[in-house]
Amino acid sequence: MGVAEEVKGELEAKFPKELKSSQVLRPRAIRVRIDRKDLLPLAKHLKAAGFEHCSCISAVDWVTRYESVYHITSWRRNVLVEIVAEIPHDDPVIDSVYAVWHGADYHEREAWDLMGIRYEGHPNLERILLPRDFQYHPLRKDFPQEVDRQYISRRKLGGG
Amino acid sequence: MSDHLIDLYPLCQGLIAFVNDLVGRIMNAVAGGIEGIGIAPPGAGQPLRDQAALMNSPWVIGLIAWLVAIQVMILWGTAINLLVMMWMERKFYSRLQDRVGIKIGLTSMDFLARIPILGGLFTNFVKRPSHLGTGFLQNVADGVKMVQKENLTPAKADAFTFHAAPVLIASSTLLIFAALPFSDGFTIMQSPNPFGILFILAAFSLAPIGILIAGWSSNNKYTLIGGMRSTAMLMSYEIPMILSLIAVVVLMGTLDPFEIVHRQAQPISASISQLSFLGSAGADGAIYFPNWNIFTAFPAFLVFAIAILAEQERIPFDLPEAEAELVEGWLTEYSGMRFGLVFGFKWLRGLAGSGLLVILFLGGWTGPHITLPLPGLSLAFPFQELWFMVKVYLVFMAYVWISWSFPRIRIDQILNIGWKVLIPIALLAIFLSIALRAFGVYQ
Amino acid sequence: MEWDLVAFIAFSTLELVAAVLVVTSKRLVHSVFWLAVTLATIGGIYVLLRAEFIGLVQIIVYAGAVPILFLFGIMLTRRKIMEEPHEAE
Amino acid sequence: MAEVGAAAEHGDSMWINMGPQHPMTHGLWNLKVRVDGEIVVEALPEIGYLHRGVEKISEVREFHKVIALTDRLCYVSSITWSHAYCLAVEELMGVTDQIPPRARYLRVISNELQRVASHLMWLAAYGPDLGILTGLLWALRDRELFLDLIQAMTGMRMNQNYPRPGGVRNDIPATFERDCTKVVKHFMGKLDEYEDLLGSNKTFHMRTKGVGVISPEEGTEWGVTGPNLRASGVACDLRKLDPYDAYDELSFEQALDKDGDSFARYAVRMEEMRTSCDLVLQALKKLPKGPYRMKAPRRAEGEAYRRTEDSRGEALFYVCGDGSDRPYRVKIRSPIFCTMSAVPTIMRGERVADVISIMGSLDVCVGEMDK
Repeated sequence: MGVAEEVKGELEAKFPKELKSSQVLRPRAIRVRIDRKDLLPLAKHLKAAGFEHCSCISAVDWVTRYESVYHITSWRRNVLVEIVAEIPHDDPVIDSVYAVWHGADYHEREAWDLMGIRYEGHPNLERILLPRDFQYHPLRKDFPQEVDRQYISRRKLGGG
Repeated sequence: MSDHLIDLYPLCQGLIAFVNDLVGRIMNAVAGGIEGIGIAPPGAGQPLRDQAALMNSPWVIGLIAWLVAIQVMILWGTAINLLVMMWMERKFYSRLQDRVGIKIGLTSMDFLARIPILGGLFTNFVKRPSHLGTGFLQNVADGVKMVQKENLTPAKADAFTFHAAPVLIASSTLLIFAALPFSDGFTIMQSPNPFGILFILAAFSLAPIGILIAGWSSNNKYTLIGGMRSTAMLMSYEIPMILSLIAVVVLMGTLDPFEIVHRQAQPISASISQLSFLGSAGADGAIYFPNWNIFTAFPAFLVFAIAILAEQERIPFDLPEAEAELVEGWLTEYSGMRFGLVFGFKWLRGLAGSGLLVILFLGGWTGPHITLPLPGLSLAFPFQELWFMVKVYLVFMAYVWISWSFPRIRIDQILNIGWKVLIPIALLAIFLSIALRAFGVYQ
Repeated sequence: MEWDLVAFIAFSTLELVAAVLVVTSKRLVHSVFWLAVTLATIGGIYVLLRAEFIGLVQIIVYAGAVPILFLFGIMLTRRKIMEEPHEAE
Repeated sequence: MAEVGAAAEHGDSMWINMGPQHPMTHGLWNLKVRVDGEIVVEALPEIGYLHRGVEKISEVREFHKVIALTDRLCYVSSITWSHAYCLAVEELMGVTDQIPPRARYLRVISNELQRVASHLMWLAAYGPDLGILTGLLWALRDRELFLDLIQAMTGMRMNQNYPRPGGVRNDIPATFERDCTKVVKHFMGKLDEYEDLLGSNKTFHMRTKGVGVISPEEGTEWGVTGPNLRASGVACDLRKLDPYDAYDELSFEQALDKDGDSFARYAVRMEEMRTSCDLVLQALKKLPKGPYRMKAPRRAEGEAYRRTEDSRGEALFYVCGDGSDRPYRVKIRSPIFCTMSAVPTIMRGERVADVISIMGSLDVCVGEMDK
């Protein structure tokens, strides 16, 4: 049994109801799927279990729902846990894991900036990549991709 | 000692006589053609007689001769040397960095080949004009570019002090060259000059005020911090510089640069009799070990060399204008030729510092030479100015070498080195000199 | 004409004017500048009085001392030393 | 801005903008530092000046066309970024196991050459930061050799477009092995010269030792990765921990240091250049014959991630597909983006002059940071 199965077994034993699904992706990576309300307990448990590095937080807009995907690594055990937290589309709010991993700081700000998911409990949830007065969250699927290009071409047609 | 090559006084006399004559002829030609005016009747010869007499008085001729001499000295001492040193530095560090460096020279001007008469001489220049030169004219081109640029004054700057500071810095630096001798005859303050070294130090110490004022008046945070740092650094390195100078003065017993150089020209056995095996001044042309202060006061030399390096704000000590953090330090807001002035004067301070180092420690303009057998003249070769410039350029090259192979150090480290390392060594050097004199080892 | 006298008058006039300006200047740096001019002209007067050594030492010491005075002036007075654009609002 | 104004009123400290146009920032970003005299009280990075919306643009391009965008994430390290993206896409398409062995070795070679070129660019930028312009010229001189090699390999000098889902774009030219061996051996000799110029230079030690110390705990907490974390003693080289391509068939040691200061970061990067040279030589020796690319499917569905050891740290691509020929979502994890979040912590209590020493040693690349 590899280390991934070990971690998977631990998580399943600790959170039997909360895990919607869990699978081993590669010998050193597992994926678990949870609801947004179970994120903080899981995060705290992982942190206590030696997962000290928050690699990445990705926000995905699946039109019917949002997902906040956490890649959490343990350097010592050399295993990665991918947590997929599901968020309803009409209420894009999830707990912040800033208190658990400070490295989540900029990732959560970026996800708020580009995807519009609000991370409750983040100390400084401001736009980071886009200007402060920008009004949209451009990575959402309802943000049209071609707007700017049309705008530019119209401006060019107009002679300016 | 060598004779004068040109006597300026008769030269100026002849020049003035020529101008007077020319003016008289023109006046005669113009006024003589108009009848009835009568200011210059034909044949009177000298229409402006009284004026010509004034111009011919020895007083005026002497003044003009002096002005010409001073101009030549200042021009050669500063402007030409400035260009040469900049060129040397740029070429030298380019070689350190494994590249060729600047190449704009006379050969880069391909229009020379198009001049009909001279065309044949310069045909080769056309092919790759910018890749053939020596690079000497690059600095001239940079200077011309600087002159063409606009002189901006920042909106909230304190205009009076902002404009006064470069003048203060430039004039105080030029003052150094009034007392810095290049040879026995080459100086504005003539030999003997009992306080020459003191005068140079006084002129050296004027610049920090200008730098501080420049940094403050630009109303910019970078310049303010740069000015503060610069002043703190220059002040704290002036103290070891003067202390190490005292060690030399104790040995030499004088503040006169001419006297200091003459004493260093003697063999070392004349001062320390125990070292007579190193040779003594015997027959003319004999090679002997000179009495340079670098041998007898080495700690002082070390301290002085490092202090001069800091006075030039060269790279290990270039925190005042550390470009990575403070953009360009205290001269950030200057533009155009005003920038060129304060920037270029760093090299002049380098020249003055290296010159001072050579005079104090490396025997000044003395060195082995032969007397050229010219009719009516006794010219020494290599003449004194050549010896001096060779030494100064070598010292300057050493500084360039150091500054392009070290990173800059932090301001607190700089001040620590100044106060905790250099000042104790300088005090030790003074103590050593006094001991050498007190026990009669050094006469 | 006595050139010494002319130089003395020039130096002392400059010194007096600069000394007055030290006191009347509103801005710190202007006072410091005029103070430096005052002290340097005093050095010049020493030179005129055939006390070259004292004159040059005067310039070395005071040219060194004035920036330190200025630094203390900046450090110890709690006045704003820069024109902050946003403070005008 | 309110807090900035308040601090200025306070009078003891002042804010200095180091950027967006400042010699310290290698690129377009702004580090606001509040200084009390020479001591940094507070530092606030402001980024986003170079945001190009790579993630959004990727969503309307076919999988293989996105590579042209990932090339431009970081102009000094194009191949490693495209490579990370290709790995993620292969994982998404489920063809990871079918990559031809030759392609896997070619990827190692191109990656390591690119890593050396990138580290040399870092060295070139770090020299003038500390005042050694000579370091800049020397590093750029040697980087040119590696750019030539990469050009022979990919056909491009900058923004090399080399990795593909399923392999690499083209095979190496016939003389490549000879040239590469020659250059790499020559460069390993040059590395000793750098040691003379920088590593054994007392003044360099004065500027870098004990400056900007990142403790292992702090670094892991804030998500610092790559050479910056390995300088603190955390073994986090993904080439070892999560091997991809042919790295598990090659022998190498990850460069580690324990001090966590600027000098340790310098030493780790220099050591890494040696390791990379060694890896290139090994891979060239072991380079198998065969095809250099397999035909990857055009469509993909699901989610997949892959992480690689980029020149600056952990690069992670999270790619989603919805069954069409375009990625549904591409998420890029930039190592420098995360390192930047640790900068306020690192900077507190340092001197203004050391801000440059620290930021230079972190190796900032704005292109990948702002995406």
